[in-house]
Amino acid sequence: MSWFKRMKKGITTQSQEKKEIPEGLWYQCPECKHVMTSDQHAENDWLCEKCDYHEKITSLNYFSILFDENEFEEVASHLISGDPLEFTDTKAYKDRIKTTINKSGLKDALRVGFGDIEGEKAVVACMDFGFIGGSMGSVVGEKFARGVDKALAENCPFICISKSGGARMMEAGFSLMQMAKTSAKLTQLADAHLPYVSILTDPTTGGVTASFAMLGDINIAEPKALIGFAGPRVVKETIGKDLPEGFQSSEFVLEHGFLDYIFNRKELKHKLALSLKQMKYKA
Amino acid sequence: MSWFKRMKKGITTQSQEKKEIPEGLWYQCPECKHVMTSDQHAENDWLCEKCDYHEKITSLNYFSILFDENEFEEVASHLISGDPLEFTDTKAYKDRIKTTINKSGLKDALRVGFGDIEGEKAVVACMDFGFIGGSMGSVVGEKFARGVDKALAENCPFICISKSGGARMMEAGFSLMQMAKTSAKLTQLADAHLPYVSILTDPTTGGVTASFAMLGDINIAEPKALIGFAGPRVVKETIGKDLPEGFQSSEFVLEHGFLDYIFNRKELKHKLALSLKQMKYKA
Amino acid sequence: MRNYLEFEAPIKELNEQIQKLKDSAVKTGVNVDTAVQELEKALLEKTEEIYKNLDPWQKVQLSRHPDRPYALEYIESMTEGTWIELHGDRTVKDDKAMIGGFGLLNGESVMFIGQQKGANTKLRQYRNFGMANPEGYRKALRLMRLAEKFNKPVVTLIDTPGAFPGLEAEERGQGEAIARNLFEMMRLKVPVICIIIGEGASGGALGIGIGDRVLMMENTWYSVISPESCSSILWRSWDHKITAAKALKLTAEDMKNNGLVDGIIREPLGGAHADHQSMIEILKDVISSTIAELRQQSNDQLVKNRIEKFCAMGSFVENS
Amino acid sequence: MRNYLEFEAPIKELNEQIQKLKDSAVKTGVNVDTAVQELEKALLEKTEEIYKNLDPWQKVQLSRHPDRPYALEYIESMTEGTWIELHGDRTVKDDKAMIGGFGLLNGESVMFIGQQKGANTKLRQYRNFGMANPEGYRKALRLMRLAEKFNKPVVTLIDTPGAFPGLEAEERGQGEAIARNLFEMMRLKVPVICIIIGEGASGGALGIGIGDRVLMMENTWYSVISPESCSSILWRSWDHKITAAKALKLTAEDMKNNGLVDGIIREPLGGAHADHQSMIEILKDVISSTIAELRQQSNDQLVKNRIEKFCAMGSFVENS
Ligand SMILES: [Zn+2]
Ligand SMILES: [Zn+2]
Repeated sequence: MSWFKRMKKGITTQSQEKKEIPEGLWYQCPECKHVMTSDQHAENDWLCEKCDYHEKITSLNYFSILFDENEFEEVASHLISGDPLEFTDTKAYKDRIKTTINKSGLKDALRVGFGDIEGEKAVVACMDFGFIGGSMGSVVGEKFARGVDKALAENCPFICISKSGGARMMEAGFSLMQMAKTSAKLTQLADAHLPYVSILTDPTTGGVTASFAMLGDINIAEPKALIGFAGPRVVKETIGKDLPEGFQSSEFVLEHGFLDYIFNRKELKHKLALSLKQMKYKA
Repeated sequence: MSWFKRMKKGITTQSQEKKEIPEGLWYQCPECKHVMTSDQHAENDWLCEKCDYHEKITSLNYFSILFDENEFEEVASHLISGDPLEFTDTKAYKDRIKTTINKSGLKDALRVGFGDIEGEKAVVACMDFGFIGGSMGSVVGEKFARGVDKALAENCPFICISKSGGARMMEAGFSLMQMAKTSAKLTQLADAHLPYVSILTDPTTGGVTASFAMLGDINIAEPKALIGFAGPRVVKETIGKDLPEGFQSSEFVLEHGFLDYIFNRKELKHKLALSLKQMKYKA
Repeated sequence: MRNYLEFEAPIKELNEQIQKLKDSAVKTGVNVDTAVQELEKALLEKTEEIYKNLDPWQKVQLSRHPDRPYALEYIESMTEGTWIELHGDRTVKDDKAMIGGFGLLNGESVMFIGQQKGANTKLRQYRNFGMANPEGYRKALRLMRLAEKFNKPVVTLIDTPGAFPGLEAEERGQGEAIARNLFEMMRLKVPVICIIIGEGASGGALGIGIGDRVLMMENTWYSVISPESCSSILWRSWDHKITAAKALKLTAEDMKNNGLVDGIIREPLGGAHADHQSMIEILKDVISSTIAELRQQSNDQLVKNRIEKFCAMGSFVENS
Repeated sequence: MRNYLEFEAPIKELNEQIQKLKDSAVKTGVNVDTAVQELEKALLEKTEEIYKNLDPWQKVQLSRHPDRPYALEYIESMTEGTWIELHGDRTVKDDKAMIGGFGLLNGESVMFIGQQKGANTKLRQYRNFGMANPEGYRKALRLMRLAEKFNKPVVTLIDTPGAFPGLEAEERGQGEAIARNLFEMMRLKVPVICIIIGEGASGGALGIGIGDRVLMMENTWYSVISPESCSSILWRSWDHKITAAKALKLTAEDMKNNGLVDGIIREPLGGAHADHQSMIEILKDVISSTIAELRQQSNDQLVKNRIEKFCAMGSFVENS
């Protein structure tokens, strides 16, 4: 697991608040300001040991938490974004992709792994916010689709961990249709009576919320994640006043009936495994 | 239609407000106090000609409005209530039934007719409030069931006009299970792809609202009818303050998403026929 | 602290005497075993006497006994830590008066759904006294469909003084929510077992009460109205609740005799509230064996039989 | 009073000249027929010139033209008085921004669903500017299922600046409502035709946009975001909407070329707003013939093809 630990450190040090701390060695909780070593933090599943603050983590972090012995086979890892619209805003999309791949070490905003969770096969798709804000373009849709195909082929559950700012604008219509595509794939999974668990993490907004993230047989979330369709800034502008305390938090969304439960990351693996066991179809 | 006109007069003169008027000749609108002859009132489908107030009417009145040439075959007209629990409150249920049958000329709180509506076959079940407040006992359930069976046999739509205070308490558990029974019959109708239209009239409350009255492929209602599960008095006691204006009216229930449309009784036949035509299944 | 109903007074007295004796033995060191044994024998006899002769109103009182186990306790105990509560109706709210989720019963996954009353003042408020709003019924239906998708049996534990008659409940369609459940439960293609564990009041109970087997625990009631409300409506006074309780034929025995429920689940001597552990074990056995029995039929056959069973309910005269 | 967009100024001018000439002829009795004919010829040519060379931003403007027909007008006209609007989501509300109901199209029953904008200030408020809340999407789904039960085709008319981003919309699960529709429309076992008649903005449009045939009228747009919002997010200023409109490839032609919609419906010369009657007839013909075409396939085949069609959407590189 050591290689992944290195990954984690790389990410936790991106926070601006701890510039004075020797790079990569320390983690300061943005919530309660408690300081711990990055190793301790990683050992604690990237939770603050004092206040349980759930730090944003990467797909590889989640895989290390979920897959037995951190062993998994990556699915469709070779896909990268095209530039179907030859899109250019302040920068050409093509270049943006290239730069992001180089900087982040990620190929796109979704990674799909196949492995065992407490001894049972499962496909886990997991978004990376580090790739253009976890935005959904064609690659995210296609990897999701191939993940579902893998689950169908292996006759095993499919899990998706969402963490997304929404659409990949530079793919415009293509991005929009990934909402349709991922939902279409989920109908195939449903027809096969295979469980689909949607895990919502901070943040899950926009097109992802309006498609696969809300379509779980069960939808579960990390504490205090931002979950919504419209972003809070937009809603605030619409209603012309301040948003109520806790609006669009996991706890709020649970209260309003759209989540099955909120889990502490430390109990995720076991609770997920139990939920999957409970939903295993038997003819 | 003359015999039915006489029926109508018999009913309209039960109102206390027009004792000074020669019995059976005049109708005074309880809403706007407008006075018209009972014949005019009946010709106007028992609406006030001035303010469109929809007077409560009987199953035979509805049949005269709906069935072509007022021709219909009555279904299961011979059923009458038993007294399975040997129930006695201030009066024995057995006696109450006997008296009510004699006084009202009705056999129970539901009448079922089979005939043509604009040339198309249909079964219409219609409640009579005059029979123990349109309460649902075993006879209502069984007649409803046989009405559905008739529709299944004739491969035609089923319509139910509700007007009920709720359960027939003197049949206790039997009354409760009529909610289940009528709903069960509607699953059979649905499996046969036959339309079910629920027509809600003033008042529709209690067990009827919590079963067949709310299960229409379309639910439609007369204006300003009281429609609810709990009665307004009970709700008022629960919340400990006055109910908002128009609470539990047809218009309120439409706004809250439980009615497809509100119709004026004069347009009922044509609109219903059109709705039935629109929902006619074609393989 | 155990709570006692009025008619349980002799039991209370004996229990207290036993306790006193034991306390004094601790203080004085005097051996009281024989006396205690005699009192315990008397207690047993008294309890048998009282519980063999319960009238309908007493059973109504027992169904509401503050010490009686509620849905959550049954579910958590029977599933031995494998229950995961699932929340929300996916439309508007999570209703705390209606709980649900999968749990493993002897290793097999079962969808448990039930009305939940609160064990103390604060929890009673939180659970809205076991009176669900429309979103409770809709949550229940969502969970039943989830169970259906994965071919898991559904077990509902019914314990409610009624569906909540509030303003928002009416706004959000209490009637529609219950009606929809009756309709959809009728054709749910998995085994469905419904058990009255306390109060089975009217549409609020029936809203999760359509099953292949509907069972009542011994000291529960199930009817179209509570005896109190019935008294107030039919006798225009609250004073006839005992008469009403009798007239309504709302006990497990009456309901079974009238063909309106399928069976009765016996309670430990002195009632479920006097011995939670035994009651939980009895319930667990009943559920397990009933599921096994229902699994003998195909799901399609279950639905057909279920519909036919409810269609046969009623008592009327064919007047020729 | 007809409304004119900025780039329609030459058309406006010619129309006004023609009107003036006609008015003066009435006053003076002078014959102006030849002059009018010439002006009308000029008008035709000018209109053709303008409308053959519309840029994406102009099409966006046309899609929002205040004189453009809205869903209700199309439905009522096409069904010739046989449309009955059906209301309500059966849970919480009737959403005025989303309309639906059966109507007869050449005698055949069709379920029409659409976003409805208001024709004047008061109606725009009433219709919430065509921005549906979750209950709108849920009403739409309910009506689609009703159509499915009776094997009637579903036609959706899409015209929305987006799903409403309000507080209550979030509370009642705007995301879930749209997601549910995507999922359920995908496997709706009847022919489904979706037509962009004006604005097709993002998830709010897609929420009723999953069909066997997705068609766009000539002067409409369909994309993941409006050009204005895109400009504000990517360029951090509202000034690049014209550039954004172009970059987003949101016109009917672009969307068709990218395989994201199935066809384009031509509009009368000068746009739908200039000739409602012709537009309505064109639309009616397209819907009729498309239904007939789809009815050649079984409903199961339709669902299979529909799913496959959407699964094939995307453009990426297989990097070996
Ligand atoms: Zn902390
Ligand atoms: Zn009047």
